[in-house]
Amino acid sequence: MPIQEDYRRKLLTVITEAALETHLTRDLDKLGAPGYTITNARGRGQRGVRDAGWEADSNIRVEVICDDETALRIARHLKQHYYDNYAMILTLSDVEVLRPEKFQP
Amino acid sequence: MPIQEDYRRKLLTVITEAALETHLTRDLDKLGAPGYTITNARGRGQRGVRDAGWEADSNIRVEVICDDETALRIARHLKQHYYDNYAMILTLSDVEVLRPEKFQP
Amino acid sequence: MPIQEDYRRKLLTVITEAALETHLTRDLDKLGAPGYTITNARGRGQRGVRDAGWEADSNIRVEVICDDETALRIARHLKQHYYDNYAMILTLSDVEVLRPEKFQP
Amino acid sequence: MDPIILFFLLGLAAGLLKSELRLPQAVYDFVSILLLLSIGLKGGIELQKQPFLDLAPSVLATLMIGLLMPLVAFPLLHKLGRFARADAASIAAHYGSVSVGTYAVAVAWLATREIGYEPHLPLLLVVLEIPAILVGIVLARGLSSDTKWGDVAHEVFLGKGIVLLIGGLLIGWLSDPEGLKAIEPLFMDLFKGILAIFLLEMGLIAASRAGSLKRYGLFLIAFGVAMPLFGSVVGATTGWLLGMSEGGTMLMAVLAASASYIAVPAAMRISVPEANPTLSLTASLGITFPFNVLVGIPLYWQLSEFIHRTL
Amino acid sequence: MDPIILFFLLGLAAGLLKSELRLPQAVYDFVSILLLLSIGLKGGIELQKQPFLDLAPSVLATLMIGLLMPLVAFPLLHKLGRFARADAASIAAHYGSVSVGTYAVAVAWLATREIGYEPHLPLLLVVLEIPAILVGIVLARGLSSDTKWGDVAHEVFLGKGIVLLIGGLLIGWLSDPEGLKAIEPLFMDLFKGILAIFLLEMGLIAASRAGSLKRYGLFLIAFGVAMPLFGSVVGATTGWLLGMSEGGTMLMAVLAASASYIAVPAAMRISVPEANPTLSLTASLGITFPFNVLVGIPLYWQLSEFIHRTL
Amino acid sequence: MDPIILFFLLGLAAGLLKSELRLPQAVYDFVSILLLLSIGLKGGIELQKQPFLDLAPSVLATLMIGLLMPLVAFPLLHKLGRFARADAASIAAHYGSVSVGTYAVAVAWLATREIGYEPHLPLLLVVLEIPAILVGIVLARGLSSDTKWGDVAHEVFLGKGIVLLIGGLLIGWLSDPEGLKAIEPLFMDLFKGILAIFLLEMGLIAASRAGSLKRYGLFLIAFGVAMPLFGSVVGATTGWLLGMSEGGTMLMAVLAASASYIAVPAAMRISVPEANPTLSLTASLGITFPFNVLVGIPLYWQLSEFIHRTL
Ligand SMILES: Nc1ncnc2c1ncn2[C@@H]1O[C@H](COP(=O)(O)O)[C@@H](O)[C@H]1O
Ligand SMILES: Nc1ncnc2c1ncn2[C@@H]1O[C@H](COP(=O)(O)O)[C@@H](O)[C@H]1O
Ligand SMILES: Nc1ncnc2c1ncn2[C@@H]1O[C@H](COP(=O)(O)O)[C@@H](O)[C@H]1O
Ligand code: NA
Ligand code: NA
Ligand code: NA
Repeated sequence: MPIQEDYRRKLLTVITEAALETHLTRDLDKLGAPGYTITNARGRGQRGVRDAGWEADSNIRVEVICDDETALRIARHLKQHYYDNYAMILTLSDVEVLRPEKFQP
Repeated sequence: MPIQEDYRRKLLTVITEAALETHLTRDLDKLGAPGYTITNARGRGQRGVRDAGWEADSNIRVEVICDDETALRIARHLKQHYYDNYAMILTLSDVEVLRPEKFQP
Repeated sequence: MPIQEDYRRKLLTVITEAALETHLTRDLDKLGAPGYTITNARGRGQRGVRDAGWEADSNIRVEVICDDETALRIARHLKQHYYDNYAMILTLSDVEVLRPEKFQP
Repeated sequence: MDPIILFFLLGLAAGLLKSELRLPQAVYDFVSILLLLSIGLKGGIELQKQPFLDLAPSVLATLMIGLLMPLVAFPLLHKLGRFARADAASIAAHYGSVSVGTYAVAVAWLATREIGYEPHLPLLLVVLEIPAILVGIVLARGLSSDTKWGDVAHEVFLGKGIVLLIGGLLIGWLSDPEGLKAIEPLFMDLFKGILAIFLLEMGLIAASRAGSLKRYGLFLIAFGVAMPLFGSVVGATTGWLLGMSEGGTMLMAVLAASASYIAVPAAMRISVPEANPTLSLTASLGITFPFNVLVGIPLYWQLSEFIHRTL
Repeated sequence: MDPIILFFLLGLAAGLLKSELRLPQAVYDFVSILLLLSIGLKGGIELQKQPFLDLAPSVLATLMIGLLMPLVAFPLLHKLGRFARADAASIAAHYGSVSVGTYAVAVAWLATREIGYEPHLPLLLVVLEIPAILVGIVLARGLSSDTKWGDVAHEVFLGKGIVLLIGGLLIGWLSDPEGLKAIEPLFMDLFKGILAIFLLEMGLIAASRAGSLKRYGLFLIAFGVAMPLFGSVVGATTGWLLGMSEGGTMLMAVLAASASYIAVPAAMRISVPEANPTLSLTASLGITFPFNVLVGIPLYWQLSEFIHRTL
Repeated sequence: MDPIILFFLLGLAAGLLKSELRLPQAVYDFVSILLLLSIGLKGGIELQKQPFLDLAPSVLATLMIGLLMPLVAFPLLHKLGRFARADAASIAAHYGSVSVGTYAVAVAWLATREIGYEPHLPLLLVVLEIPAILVGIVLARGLSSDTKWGDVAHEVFLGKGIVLLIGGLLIGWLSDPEGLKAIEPLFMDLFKGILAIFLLEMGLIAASRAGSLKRYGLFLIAFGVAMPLFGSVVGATTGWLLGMSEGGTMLMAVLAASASYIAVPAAMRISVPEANPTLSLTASLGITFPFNVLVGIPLYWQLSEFIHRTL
């Protein structure tokens, strides 16, 4: 059900500590992300329960829609800089977009 | 890993200005969306940073799960009515659902 | 665009009543979910509009990333225990993950 | 008119006219936390002045009301109203319990008129919250061994509303008077203002029930008006029999007449999940709450005066 | 200095220095709800004391200001500033309407100096909110039959700001004085403290406009300073012609000088969607609001004194 | 008992019993913003009355405490407690800094007893927030040229807590007395009530640390009790040497005895990310905060009296 040609992009989703928001968005700007969307979240993972009672226990859920290359670049950057020391997970999936030119770097 | 037959639906995700919420849900009702889910969001895109400091700078993230036809109808409607003048992006992806009959118009 | 081997997992998304949060997370712990992420939501479905004016009308959006088997186990459990009596929908989709070992039970 | 009531009407009007006015859920939570704590504190402070044993009769009588009301409501709803067993049981539980918001409006009503009342009424408010929940569960399930009473107790006693009310009571009871003075500006002086914001939101929520009201029709409306009237007679009579003042008698009427929308819905949703929450909340919030706030409270005062004059 | 102003400067500085300070949106909503209700209530209370018909001249004059200001601003923006038709119309509508925050700061300024003013000014505030929106739409679209005036009216009259202001007015007007006393601690005593928090947030928001300010350049800055100066003369003259006191004259200047950032942006976003909201909010919030709060208010007081002395 | 303490115990009990009580994060943010501003304002107002230079000795002494405490804590944690270098450094930084909540409780404790103290203590609170952070980073990293001190300074000075405290100080310092009067109802009269809500939430958060407490065991508990006791002696002695009153001496003890949970965690998370935040927050929030609030404050008062009597 393609809406138009060249319509496939990657959706990169990062769930991590709210304390990282400023740093993360700065990185995304530098790495050429065409945009991002953030929602507040809470959860549980390997680093225990983070129930959003206050700032230090809050998560954010960041979504970036972009081409494959940018997605890989961002994923590698996050893996290298944050994965060891922060509560963070990262997933990738395929989405169709309506205006592909919007999601180019 | 199908849970049952005829289990595939489209997931349409719209990220747009919070100011549109009332209008958008009215449109979704009219266009036969079987339901929708909304979360508050912030982000950056072509129209700049929208950091949810107050209503005018806030985004919403709207999800609709429905059949292909309805998804296309909604996507076309949004493209036509809102895309030029509002901060808005739109993606489509495939999901399996547990009770397919729920996601029929 | 696999980042590494054995990188595919299921993303299970549940949208349901906020009143269920404590019970649901307890169930997820028992059923071997390796983690979960929760965001606040509102919406409309077969059980009417739930507009998050107060607790009783609020939804949550729960995401679990896990292997196929766990996803099916959780889906079956939810279907059996909650589907008849609660506002709830459930979808499954495929995602690539960066550290697959994190999403094992 | 009382501005408190006007705030409720403003919310109701804004909701029915589909205005863009909405209060963030965090604001609703904040004002209801403040209200619950204030009411608890006020009760606890007064309890300091009272010999504890004297309260036994009123506590027992209140427990009886909490058991009686759902037993009256259930057959009405199940037989006459033809509601499913679970639905009837759940609605009955709501009416056996009590609405903190309605109580707060009644207290404000008395304060404006400088009418006194027995200081232990907040304790009775807490007491009345609970028994109807248990009756409701038994009505829905029978005394089956299936019910996990441990879980039910957890749900009931550790729900947000009860924890704040009881917590406030204990804090008020155990605190030094000077210490309490220092927190009065927030919990006492702002009480009516906070109540006004709360009622604005309740008006919006009540308005959002208008759709269901049409769907579930006349019987629910009739029940939502008749039940508080019946309850007020039960409550006022009990108050009078307990030898309460006119103000106290009126508040007993309010307690029995009001229907829960915090503690009971939360507990029923988990313990009797097959009951449709739309039915009970439409009755309790869409009909009985506005009825009590707009019409009931002055009526129950007249009832209390009448009883005290004639009996 | 006035602490209120310092709170605004703190927000501005924190924003410009990219500090981590952010207020949750629920807090912003809460304080602005309280402010709008307070201002409405204050107006309503004073209206109780007034024969209604006496107000007709000021209401009519205020409506005229609301029609005039956008008609002056539009050609400036469209012809001189070379803004697109929709953008010029939308900015014009913002300046024809009024900023509740600026009005609140001016009222606080007068209160500190114990200067009185006509009690019906909050009513005029409400009146001035609306006509410019309609003018703006007509300027953008012409009087085309396309415009769904029903929807526009809904957007305008049922927007959050207007509902709370008018609601507050009505509640203040219809309430018993004793009832009002009980809600004063929240709505009157806390007014300035709440205003301080609101201005802290407005400082943060104004700072976030700094980037756009650079982009849209000098003309917008000049317009954002000149327009309130012009407005203040129009407003003050009108106030004087209406026979108002010095305080009232100054507030009329403030009303005409200030630019909307609640009611008008919301209405324009829906009714004239092709107008770029960044332009109008940068002018209104990034330039005119700080200018009025920091420089304008004392200036408009001197203007009022000057007019009363010389004319 | 002091109701403030009871609110903390209520939160603790509700958390440990796994009740459904939760405060929205926006409410936590709102009350902590109000507290930080209030404390800053109070300090600034008092600073108006003081010749600035007189403060130099106390400021210097406080800076010394902030440098000393982490240097004492670090070897204890690293050598004795066998914590990794980064973890030991981070915990040490928490204990070298200060807890605004604990300070607020101590101030309320003194106010109830009408005990005075030196007006510049809020300034010292601000001063003590910062040096330990720098020491902690150096302890973790060495004086390597890698550390981006510009970023660290940004993180430290533009964090939310510091901005609000310093902002409040400046506003209090620069404002007209009459202007300040008008915002007192929010920032002064409500102070203790707001503090009560804050402590309710702190109780809930402290309770959520119970699990980690078990895991990290006895050493952390011992450290979390011994360190504030040691700190209180250092602080009280310093206060006495500076010639402070009994109240001031006690507050110096509280400053040195308390451990940060706002400014330091945020700064360490970014500057020493390999340190496990669970360890430091469990010590600071799960052990030291409750210890100080429940046991420490009266103890430090006795310590201050003792020093003043005997030395
Ligand atoms: N399997 C999972 N499914 C969904 N969300 C997860 C999962 N694991 C972790 N998360 C989220 O990612 C955050 C950080 O994860 P972790 O680094 O494993 O502690 C958690 O707080 C959750 O919100
Ligand atoms: N590439 C992207 N990835 C994720 N979210 C985006 C992206 N582009 C835009 N958005 C979101 O969509 C909103 C509107 O986008 P725009 O119309 O491009 O300004 C932004 O505020 C973001 O929340
Ligand atoms: N088709 C749908 N698309 C997206 N969300 C839905 C859909 N149907 C239901 N929902 C969400 O799931 C909740 C419960 O659905 P229901 O059980 O159908 O009332 C709703 O309140 C919505 O938030
Ligand atoms: Na009742
Ligand atoms: Na104007
Ligand atoms: Na310390």
